[in-house]
Amino acid sequence: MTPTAQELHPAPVLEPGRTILELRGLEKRYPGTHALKPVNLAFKSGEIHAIVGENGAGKSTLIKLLTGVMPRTSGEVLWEGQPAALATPHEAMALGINAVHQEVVLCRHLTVAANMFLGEENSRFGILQQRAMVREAQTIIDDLGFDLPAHVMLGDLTIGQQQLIAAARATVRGTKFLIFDEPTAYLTRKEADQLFTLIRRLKGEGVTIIYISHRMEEVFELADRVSVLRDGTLVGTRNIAETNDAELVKMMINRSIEQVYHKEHFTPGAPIVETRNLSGKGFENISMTVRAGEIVGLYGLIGAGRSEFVTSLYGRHKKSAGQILWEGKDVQINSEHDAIKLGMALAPESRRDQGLCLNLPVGLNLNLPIYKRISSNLLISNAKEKAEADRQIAGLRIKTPTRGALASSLSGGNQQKIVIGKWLAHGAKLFIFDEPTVGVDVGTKAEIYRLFGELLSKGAGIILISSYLPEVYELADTLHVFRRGKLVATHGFHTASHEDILTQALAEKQEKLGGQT
Amino acid sequence: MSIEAIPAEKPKRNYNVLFGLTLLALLVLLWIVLSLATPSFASGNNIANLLRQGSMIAIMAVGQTFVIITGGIDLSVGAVVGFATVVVAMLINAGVPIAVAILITLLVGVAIGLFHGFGIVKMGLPPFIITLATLTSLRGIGLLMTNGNSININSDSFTAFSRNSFIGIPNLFWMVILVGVPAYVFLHHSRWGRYLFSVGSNAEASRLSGVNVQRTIYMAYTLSGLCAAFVGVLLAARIGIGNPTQAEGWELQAIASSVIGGTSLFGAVGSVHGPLLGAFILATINNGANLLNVNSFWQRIITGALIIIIVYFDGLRRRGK
Amino acid sequence: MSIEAIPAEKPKRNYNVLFGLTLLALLVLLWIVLSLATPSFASGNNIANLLRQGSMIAIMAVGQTFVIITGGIDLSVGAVVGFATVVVAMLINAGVPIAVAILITLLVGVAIGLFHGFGIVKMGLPPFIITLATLTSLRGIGLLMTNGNSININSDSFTAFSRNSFIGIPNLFWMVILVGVPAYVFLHHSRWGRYLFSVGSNAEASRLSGVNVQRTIYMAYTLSGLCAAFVGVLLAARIGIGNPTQAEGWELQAIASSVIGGTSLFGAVGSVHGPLLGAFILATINNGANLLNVNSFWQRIITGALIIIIVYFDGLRRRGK
Amino acid sequence: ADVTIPIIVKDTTSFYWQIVLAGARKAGKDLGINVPELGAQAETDVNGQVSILENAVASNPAAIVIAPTEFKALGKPIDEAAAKVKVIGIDSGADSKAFTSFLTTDNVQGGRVAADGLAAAIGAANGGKIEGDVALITNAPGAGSLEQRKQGFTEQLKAKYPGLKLVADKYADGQATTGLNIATDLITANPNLKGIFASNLIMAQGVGQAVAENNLGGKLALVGFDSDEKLIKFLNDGVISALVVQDPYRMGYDGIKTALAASKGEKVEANVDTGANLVTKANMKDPKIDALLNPKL
Ligand SMILES: Nc1ncnc2c1ncn2[C@@H]1O[C@H](COP(=O)(O)OP(=O)(O)OP(=O)(O)O)[C@@H](O)[C@H]1O
Ligand SMILES: Nc1ncnc2c1ncn2[C@@H]1O[C@H](COP(=O)(O)OP(=O)(O)OP(=O)(O)O)[C@@H](O)[C@H]1O
Ligand SMILES: [Mg+2]
Ligand SMILES: [Mg+2]
Repeated sequence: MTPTAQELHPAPVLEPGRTILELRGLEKRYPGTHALKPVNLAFKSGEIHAIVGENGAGKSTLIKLLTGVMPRTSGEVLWEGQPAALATPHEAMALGINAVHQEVVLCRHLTVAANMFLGEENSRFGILQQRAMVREAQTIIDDLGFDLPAHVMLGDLTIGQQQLIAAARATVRGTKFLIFDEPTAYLTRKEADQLFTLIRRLKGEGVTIIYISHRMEEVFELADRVSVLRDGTLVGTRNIAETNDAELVKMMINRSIEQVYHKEHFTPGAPIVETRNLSGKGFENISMTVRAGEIVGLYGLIGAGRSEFVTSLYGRHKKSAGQILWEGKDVQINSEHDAIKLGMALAPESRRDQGLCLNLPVGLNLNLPIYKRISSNLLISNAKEKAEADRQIAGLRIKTPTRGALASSLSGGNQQKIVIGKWLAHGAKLFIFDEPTVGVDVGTKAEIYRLFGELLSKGAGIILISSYLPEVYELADTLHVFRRGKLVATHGFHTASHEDILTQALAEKQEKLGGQT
Repeated sequence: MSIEAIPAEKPKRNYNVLFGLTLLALLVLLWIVLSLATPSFASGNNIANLLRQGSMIAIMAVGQTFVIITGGIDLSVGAVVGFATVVVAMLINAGVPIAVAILITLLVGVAIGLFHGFGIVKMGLPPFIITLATLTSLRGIGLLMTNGNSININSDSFTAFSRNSFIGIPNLFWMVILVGVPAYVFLHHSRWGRYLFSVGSNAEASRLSGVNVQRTIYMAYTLSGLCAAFVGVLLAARIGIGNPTQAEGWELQAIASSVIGGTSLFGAVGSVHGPLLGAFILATINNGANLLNVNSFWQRIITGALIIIIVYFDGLRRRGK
Repeated sequence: MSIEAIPAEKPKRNYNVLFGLTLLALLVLLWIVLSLATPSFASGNNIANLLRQGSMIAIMAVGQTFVIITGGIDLSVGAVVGFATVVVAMLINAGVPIAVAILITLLVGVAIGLFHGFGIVKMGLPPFIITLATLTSLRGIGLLMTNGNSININSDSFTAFSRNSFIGIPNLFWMVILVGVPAYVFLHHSRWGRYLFSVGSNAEASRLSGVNVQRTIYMAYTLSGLCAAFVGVLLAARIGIGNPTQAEGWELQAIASSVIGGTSLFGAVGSVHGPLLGAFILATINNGANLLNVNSFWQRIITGALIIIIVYFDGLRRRGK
Repeated sequence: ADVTIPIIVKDTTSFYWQIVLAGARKAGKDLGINVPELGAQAETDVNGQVSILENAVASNPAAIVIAPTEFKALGKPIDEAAAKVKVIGIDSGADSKAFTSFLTTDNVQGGRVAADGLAAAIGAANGGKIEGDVALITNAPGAGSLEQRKQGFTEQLKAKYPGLKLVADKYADGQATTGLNIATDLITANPNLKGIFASNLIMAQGVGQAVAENNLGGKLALVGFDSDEKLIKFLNDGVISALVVQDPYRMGYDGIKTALAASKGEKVEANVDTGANLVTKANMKDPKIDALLNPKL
């Protein structure tokens, strides 16, 4: 890895703050899963306490118990020394415990302001003070340096922007204890920095913070202490100054990973796809080439137009101008069906909305693109259906009890593997991965990256979109930087520094969203 | 995914008004066309009839809208109306003072709504099923109570109410205002209205924000039951009988009015004025067809076709906003 | 959120069978109780009646289930049945050979289904609305065609079909098998069946995975229209008349059967055998109530209550799996 | 009661059929037999009645009394039933020769009587002139007996009252409120409207209300079919000019009585017309009419 984070950011000296919240033998069982085995842990007033662990280790479960979202199976929680029942979200909030939950959970049909005040509306004589709330919300947002309007529908914002609103929301509520469950999963560096500023400010105001993340450098940048969960058990707690990356990873997955970014370089073959001055809603004049055996990375801020570009390439949205060459030949791609026939595969950015049929079995999800192939005449071949699903499950090491388990019962990382896995059997030539490692733990990330290598070695080409710079930086043979719908810079492998790329992506201040629609 | 739902915010409100206007424009257009087509349409007498005819569905549609905004549906409302006519008729004939009889009937509606809330929240039943079951059972109970007869209400002061007018406007239409204004304030300007939208949009998020989702659902169905029972009282007054088989199919008319008025069956989108306009558009179609002496069979065909056309263009306009 | 839907997977299949069994167990239990309670229930004659009585709703429920699995709803099926009786009656009376008349009627059902698909896919209308509009219009068209009268079908060979039996089993029940077996294979063992589930679960994900979502939706409504038209033919044969007002409210019975049979109104969960069992459970309740001479008002109350109880316990069992 | 004779009516939810059932119930009590009361949930539910008939046959009764909802549709099922038990028809006919006995109101004749009643009322209100527009409102399309009343009514108008013009022939949806709305609109649209025939109980309730709301009692002639407390009150108040009243109680009572006799192999009358009577304010106090209006339930 690059210089360890604690060398760049010396951890603050830990004050011996008093204990604000203490867990004693906290335990949670779901039917069939022992998600949290008795955990003892004390949080100190005013600290930033990171919690790390593999997908499915029980991090979110712990948070759900602390915020009254779910009842605990056994154990005790002491808030400022007093036992707290924490039976409802309301009770937790009354104590001053708030959370920004893992998946963005706000109301798309309400305005930003309405979401920020949801459950705590200002009203006078029973009449909502709507204007006042919008004004107040806007003040808070501006104050935090987020460049977002308070009066628009939440659903009109990108996922990342929604995530920022979720964070801003917590500050409205007289918070003493604030939990962030993977808040940066959908954020780019710029938004992440805004968020970190907010978190540090809250800490300065004496708020205790739990911070959950799969990104180690964020943990080292922010946290005072870090606790590691593995299989529902607390493996240990460390002062940030007294630990390092390798130790934490070892604690998390009980083995060491020499190399997360497994990058093999192949000699690029013939071009698979070439776009010439492609334009559409959200992007303009994009020309690029993807060759067999190479990863083309697309980096940019949220809303830079990368997703729009690839979904248009994939035929999901209309293109307004430009040309696409597939293996040198001019092609018209008017629907996703055309794209798939040519040999494209898209693992979309939102697995919940676009990637998975959550209430259907893993096997069906994996086989969805290839049912035509595994049907003989009219009927599906049961044997082939099973064999194909099992092959992907084994090959990708998807952690599922059976191929018949519902996709929704898998942890986030394993769901992501399905989104990717369903295209492997299909045998595509061009794979488009849009944010493929969102919410995925280190071990699984390494596996996914290894898989990229395998695809390349078989002569496929990959377009990799990531808002996480280290990922594209370490994996892409060619790195294109997007800014506001335009391709502004192109680099080879490691031919530019992080700082240069960031500067190119940022360059000018993004326009305010308000006028976009 | 539309935004008309929340009128509170500036840019939305403009749009909301526009949307309301467009349905209103349609209604006005219908009225103008009918006034030209038939001399009797624009007569004061007919306008009064029209207002009376649309009133009951309009009130039901408002209650229904609350439920639909939460993402649910209430199929029982027609049966509740029929049942309420029986209850109020029996009470009045038994000598209970009219005000008390009405109050008890409204409470019956509330109780039915609470039962729906219970089935959905506590028993985990789909709204479609629990309200369908109530629809079936309630007609049975009403028939059992009346033994299949109509109950003739023997209080003239009760039945006179629905025929009379106040400053030239039929009492029944006053009742729409009586329900509509508080409903508007409730839905668009109170926190409970806000919670109806938030529950319909994302129940889990609402719960995590401390919104009492269960209570919100109870509230929606209770209001729908209450509106239906109120309509039952009005209906009993209007035709002077209690009969449990009345108002058959009105639930579908109420739902159609609500959807024509811009409510989304996926929840989280709706208003109070939309369903009112929707109900009066449907009433106008029927009234106009009667005045023009359109064959009853053609009336059905036209109604179906108009529903498609109105909802289609409404959808178009919204998407193309 | 249940998994019984897809029988392909092992642990599911066990569960699936178990679930099927449990409803079957309920049905058998009902039969045993009724056999003990009334001597006539277990008579061959009565069993034949029961099979006949449940058949039509069963077939409609299967078609409806396809639609519900995609997350939609088809309110038009009752009207399609009534309309189909008119079409087939007119054709037969016009001297069209029976087989051709039936074929044309089925094509009419297909056309109605395609129209629904068009409305949903191309015009962006909610399924509830477009099928509600068809329901209204179709009855009007049928009434216009018949001028409100019944059409006597003057072919005895056509009408004889529905009362005859083959190896002791009523022809109508054979029709259930004729529809049910291919429907089972289609839904559970063909890729189109898988697509119905995937579209119901997440249309966008299906689309991005190369599933033709529009075609899948067209298919679901077409099959529902086809099943309904087929039931119309059977009904015409059974009652010997064509009459557009027949089968009123059958759409709700079909939906109820489907839901009792474990179909989720949120889509992506359902089977073929479930709705069949659901339909015969409802038919048994009615048949038993008649034999036991239960007052017809009580029958309604009991039906409503049983729907709640069955769906509640079914839900419980599934959640507690 | 070992002997069972079920009675199957068209629609258990209407008052008219409840009177039929009351008559049957009384007969059952008087004769000491068991009388299950069966029927569909709507007059138009033909299939439902076929199923009920099948079920009734399956329970091995001594005989069956049925009011067929549909002439043709019930023909075959009745033939089949008659192969096992004696079948007595009441109220309406069916396409079957298998009835042992038949007690009916002739609905076509009922329609004619209504036309006569309407003409008389119009004459009375307009100084003897039987002229002007009239309207017909039918409860719902597709019900056989209502179509027969319509047939008789229109035939009679054409044949005997050339001055009366049928300007509107409307179908409602089975709801009194719809009848009320249609009638209100017809009154608005046709200033020359002199009379309305509401061809069943529910429509008469709704249309009567429209006449009352518009204070047209005595000016606009209204004839209804069948009776209940509400309609009798309307008749008394002059809102309704006349009612065509059948004898449902007798149909039920005599139906069961005849069925029992037939089941014992006694000879019974093949056809009995129970009659349709025109009731006006003038004759409503007649003991015979009064018995029809106030059946002993
Ligand atoms: N509602 C639930 N019902 C049953 N099992 C559950 C439920 N929620 C979580 N689990 C299981 O509990 C375990 C812990 O899940 P949790 O969501 O706490 O993991 P996590 O550490 O947050 O993982 P990730 O990093 O993927 O978010 C997992 O095995 C998961 O499958
Ligand atoms: N839900 C939305 N409603 C309206 N505009 C949107 C929405 N999502 C994205 N946009 C706009 O579309 C354009 C391109 O967004 P796109 O999602 O393609 O960007 P991206 O580079 O993939 O960023 P992200 O990291 O958020 O996926 C931007 O102008 C953005 O503001
Ligand atoms: Mg988690
Ligand atoms: Mg994107």
